[in-house]
Amino acid sequence: MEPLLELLGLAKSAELLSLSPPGWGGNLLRGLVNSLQIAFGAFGFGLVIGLFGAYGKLYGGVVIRDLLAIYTTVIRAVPELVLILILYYVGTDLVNKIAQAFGYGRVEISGVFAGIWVLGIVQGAYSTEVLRGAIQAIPQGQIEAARAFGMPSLMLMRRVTIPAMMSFAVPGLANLWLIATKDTALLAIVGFSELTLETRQAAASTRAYFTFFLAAGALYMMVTLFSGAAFNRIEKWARRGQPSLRGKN
Amino acid sequence: MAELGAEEIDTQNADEEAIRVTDLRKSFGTLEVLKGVSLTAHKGDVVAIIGGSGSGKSTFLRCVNFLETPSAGQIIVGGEEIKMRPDGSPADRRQIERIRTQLGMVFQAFNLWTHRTLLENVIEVPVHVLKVPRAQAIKRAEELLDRVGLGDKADVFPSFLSGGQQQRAAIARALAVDPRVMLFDEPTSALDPELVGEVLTVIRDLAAEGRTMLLVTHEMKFAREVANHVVYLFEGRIEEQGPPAEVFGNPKSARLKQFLKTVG
Amino acid sequence: MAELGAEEIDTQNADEEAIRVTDLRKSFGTLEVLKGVSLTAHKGDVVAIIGGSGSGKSTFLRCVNFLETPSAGQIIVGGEEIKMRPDGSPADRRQIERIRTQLGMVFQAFNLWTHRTLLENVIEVPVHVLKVPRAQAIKRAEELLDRVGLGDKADVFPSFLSGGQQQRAAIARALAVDPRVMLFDEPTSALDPELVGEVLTVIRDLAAEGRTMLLVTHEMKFAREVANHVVYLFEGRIEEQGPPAEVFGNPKSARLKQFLKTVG
Amino acid sequence: MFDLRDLMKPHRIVLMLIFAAIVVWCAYTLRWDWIPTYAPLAIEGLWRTIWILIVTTVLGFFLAIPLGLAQAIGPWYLAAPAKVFCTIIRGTPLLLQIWLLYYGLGSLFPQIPWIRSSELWPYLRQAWPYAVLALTLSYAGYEGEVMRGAFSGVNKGQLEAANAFGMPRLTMFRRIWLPQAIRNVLPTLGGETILQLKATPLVATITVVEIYSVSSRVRADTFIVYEPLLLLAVFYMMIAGVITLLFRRFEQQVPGRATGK
Amino acid sequence: EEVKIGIAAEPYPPFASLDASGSWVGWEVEVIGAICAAAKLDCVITPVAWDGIIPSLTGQQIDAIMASMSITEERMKTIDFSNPYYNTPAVIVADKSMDIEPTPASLAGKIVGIQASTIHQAYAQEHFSESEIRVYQTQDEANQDLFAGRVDAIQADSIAMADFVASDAGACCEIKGPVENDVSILGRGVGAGVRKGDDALREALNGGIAAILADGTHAEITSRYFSASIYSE
Ligand SMILES: Nc1ncnc2c1ncn2[C@@H]1O[C@H](COP(=O)(O)OP(=O)(O)OP(=O)(O)O)[C@@H](O)[C@H]1O
Ligand SMILES: Nc1ncnc2c1ncn2[C@@H]1O[C@H](COP(=O)(O)OP(=O)(O)OP(=O)(O)O)[C@@H](O)[C@H]1O
Ligand SMILES: [Mg+2]
Ligand SMILES: [Mg+2]
Repeated sequence: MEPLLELLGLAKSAELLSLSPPGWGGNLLRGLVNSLQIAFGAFGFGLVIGLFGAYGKLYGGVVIRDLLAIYTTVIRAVPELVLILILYYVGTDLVNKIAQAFGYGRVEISGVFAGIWVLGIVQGAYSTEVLRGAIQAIPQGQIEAARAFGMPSLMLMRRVTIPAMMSFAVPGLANLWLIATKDTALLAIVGFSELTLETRQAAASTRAYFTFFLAAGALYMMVTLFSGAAFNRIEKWARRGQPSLRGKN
Repeated sequence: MAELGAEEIDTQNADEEAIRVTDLRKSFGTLEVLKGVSLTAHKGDVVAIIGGSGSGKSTFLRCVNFLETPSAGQIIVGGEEIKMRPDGSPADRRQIERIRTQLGMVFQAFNLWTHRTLLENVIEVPVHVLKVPRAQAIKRAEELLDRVGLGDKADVFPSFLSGGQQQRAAIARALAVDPRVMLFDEPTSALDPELVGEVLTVIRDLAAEGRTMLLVTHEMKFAREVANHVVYLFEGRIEEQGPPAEVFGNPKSARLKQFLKTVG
Repeated sequence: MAELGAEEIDTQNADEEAIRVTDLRKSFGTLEVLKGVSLTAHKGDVVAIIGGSGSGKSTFLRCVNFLETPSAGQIIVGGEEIKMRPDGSPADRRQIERIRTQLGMVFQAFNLWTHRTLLENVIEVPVHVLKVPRAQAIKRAEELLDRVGLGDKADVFPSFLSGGQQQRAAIARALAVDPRVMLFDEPTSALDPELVGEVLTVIRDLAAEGRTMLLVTHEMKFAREVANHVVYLFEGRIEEQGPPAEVFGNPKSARLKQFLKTVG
Repeated sequence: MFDLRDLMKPHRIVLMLIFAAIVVWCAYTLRWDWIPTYAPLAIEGLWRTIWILIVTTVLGFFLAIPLGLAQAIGPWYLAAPAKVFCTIIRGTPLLLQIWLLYYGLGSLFPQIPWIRSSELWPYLRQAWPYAVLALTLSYAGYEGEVMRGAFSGVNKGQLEAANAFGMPRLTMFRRIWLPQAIRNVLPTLGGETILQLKATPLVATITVVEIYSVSSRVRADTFIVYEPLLLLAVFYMMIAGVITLLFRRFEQQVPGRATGK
Repeated sequence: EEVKIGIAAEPYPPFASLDASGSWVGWEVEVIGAICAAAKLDCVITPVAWDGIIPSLTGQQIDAIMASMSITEERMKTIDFSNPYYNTPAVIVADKSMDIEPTPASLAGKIVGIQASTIHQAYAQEHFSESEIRVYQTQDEANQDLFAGRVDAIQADSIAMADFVASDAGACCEIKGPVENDVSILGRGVGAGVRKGDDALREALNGGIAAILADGTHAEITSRYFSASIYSE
């Protein structure tokens, strides 16, 4: 009954969640902003990698295809936590050693930068696969028509391939975006204070576990709902021109 | 009369070669679809390619603009040879892109871009590849759509159109790029006789402007009326060719005779 | 001779109604495509539907088997009325499924299933809907594919086929279900004259077996040879109908005259 | 599964040499003396990881199909709950879901006396049922969304052809719609399955012993940091490699357009 | 020069926890301040996830760890430690109604919960080989499962447990007594971890610890948090 009572102890919860100290609401919001910042950067960076990766996998030479296969397999296979530990610690260790060898002092690598970099590389591997699948789902004729009219490949990508694949790619990309917002939690390990870490700290310091975890859940839900609405619009736009399947027998 | 008109054009431009294909071969895996096809079209020529289903007509057209990589052969467009790697793929992407803008294509399956309206389909290449000012491209596109009878469908997406409407839109899209050579893959298959007549007029006009056309068709009557040169493909080889009067009036090959018999 | 054969069949089965459509209407949004079309076909009838592009021919065929929900009207197949809700959608799914197995359809865009080989496309419905034993279905499918000249392509996926090959495969798929009524949407659009002749033979054979056919076509010659009844659609209405000799030989409506002029 | 000649291309040989060099370097410069002690535990953990993965993806996928379908074409009273479910699952961190199930729901059970004395209690007392439940729901939520896109992405003409032949809805679904939908999203599904693999370590937080928690244990016991992580990465890579190969096989069963065309 | 003192980002009251304005408070935090002041070090508290705290040290993100980390032989293979600045015994807690002794024999066949990556985990795995060991990420989770009846007993730090049994959530249970000491695992108390070879910092910290023990600062801070001393030689 304890957690339930705690859940119902709304007055106490409101006090704990108020925006200025001693309430922890401000901390949670700050964490959320940090999370979104990194998620946004990483998602965008990942999309760029993914686009080139998908193209490389579909149209690249053998060497490029093999290298991309290794990239997507390794990055997608290794848990992000391990990647972050390795890329961040070993990476900064190396940078520092090099800097010291040249007579410079310790280099600080900012959490935001490292986070975007590391998560972006991870996201890129997934985007590659999502976009590759979407490109393959485009009816061949659509691309051929563009080729036949002499569209340069970059323009073909921009004007035909990307809009035509959108309807196939959007659900997968929406998943990736949500994963990005939540993967930022892993950056807690490098001391980056995003939403999950702020939540855990608030919860452990006040022992009000239910209050804070539900509050964090609600914040995540809000992000999801907002981005869901955005992705819905994108998908609807991407599907324009395709007859709806709904209501067909 | 049709033939007369066609021949007139022929003699006029006989000197200027628009397209020359030499010994073109193409295999899909073990299936050899084109077994050495050579063909020359001069400026203003209308070449009709006829032949049975699966004889390689579409494949030939698709090789001409490198949508399929030929297994062997040589393709010269407007005097410029397309550079090929030993495996048949184009060696110079820029070149192939430039040349393709001179080759308008109407596909057998139309291949309109489903994510764009008809008008957008038609202005896409002029605006983004040829850098025509948008307003001008729209004006021209509206004219073309009117010409093929789709003026009122400009803002409709292709999936909501009838087969014939899609085919006409595809023709308008190809015309919009002002190509020197038009590649038509069965441009009238989904059209009723009335519209076939109109397409015929369009093609004649284009020829009179000095444009060259390669035209795959199953309608012998159409071929006879519009072309000044007819090529009969059989299992990947040119079995017979010549002016329409001869090919249709006095076929030599037994296979062509058989092929034409049903047309009466 | 063709007409003679057709009429013979006609009189034979004149009593038995295969399909009756009464005052069929269909709108897409504000666009009224069918404005009240009525049509009756008896067993063994071959009804050719002709008309300009966008006149509603495909829409009519698609309404007959409820791929589009009609806005109003009544459809009776083999004496059984298809139950409709007020909004035009079928009221009894079982019924519509049962009736559809009696209506073989060849689409204008073929719509072969891209994830299955030709043979699999052809046996799909017999094996999984009609519960024909697999071995038997395969035997029949091979016969049918042979008949349309695709015996050697049985294991190929549709995207690797030429347009005409796809169309023939679609015909084989429709034949495989042994339908009482066949709905053909331009079944010869991608075929060369030789194959058109063969499809003609197939349709004649089917009619002789007592099957009914509704057939949209742009080839007047074909319509004249194969049909015993011709319907001319204009902007969603039947402008004129009758036996081919009359419709083609002695058209009454000015529009039909204009339409047929180009055919000569 | 591989053609040996495929591996003998020059650039592949170079890649393999680089790889071999890295392996040798790791073997000689890093500490591996702890392996014999922890091998039995690691194998047990690996096995636990694999079966949790298989059970939850299979169950989750079967849940995902109706979820996707309901959203793509279902009536509103099916579409709406499916949408809500997927949104909640995708919208909240998995860790939170696991935690709510185990510490929230799970800690309510012991306070109900009849549950505590029932046959179920020994299972409810365990952590793995909660882990399996949470991971299954999570996979279903994500894949439900992917399948929704896949179902609505199938070309309409393909379904019309099936309708026109009077295919019953279920047959059409099973024979035409589902295979085409799955084909369109196979690459995505492969990725999502690997994501699921990497979600399994989270169950360590509710005391389920799987391969990740074994590596944490090695680290906690011996304070060797990178070596267990590297080995762990290799394990995950091997499992992911198997998943990738499996999905590539599925993909090859239906020739889409040839790649590299 | 600035010295970065790493503490666990996960709060561990009453030793180190966060208040809503973002500053760290608690016994250990005050002691860190006192030691640094005595050793004349310019210390900055840097929170790092417990999981990544040793890599942070070796990767030079921080210079010392002062996060209630016990000095054990295993850890000393990787890092160096200063002298201890506190030590507490490990105890077993179980339901009041259960007849449990803090011995391997009494716990055989029972489920014992412990926190991951702690000396208690190492101890339980070594000595309670007959029991089922459940590993939790945080002590609170272990406590909660003891309350829920999903584990029979937990082993943890005596101070944390004294807090727990005094709270509502711990009312079910009582401390059954300390486990038998095993210095090689339970260690010689809690010290500050430094990089191997960083003797200058280690000596400076040792000096600071000795100074606050000698001048009574240590005892004064302790008295504000605990009823009894948590330091013994
Ligand atoms: N799904 C749809 N939504 C909106 N309009 C449609 C739709 N399908 C068809 N139409 C319109 O209905 C009209 C009739 O189309 P239909 O396909 O029946 O023509 P058709 O007679 O078969 O022509 P064609 O000979 O060119 O195939 C056309 O103007 C077309 O644009
Ligand atoms: N991508 C491909 N892979 C394998 N075989 C192919 C491919 N494309 C075409 N073919 C085969 O090549 C042959 C010629 O095809 P093509 O499309 O050129 O025929 P066509 O003359 O245009 O016929 P139609 O009049 O039916 O359109 C056919 O047998 C076809 O099956
Ligand atoms: Mg063709
Ligand atoms: Mg039509």
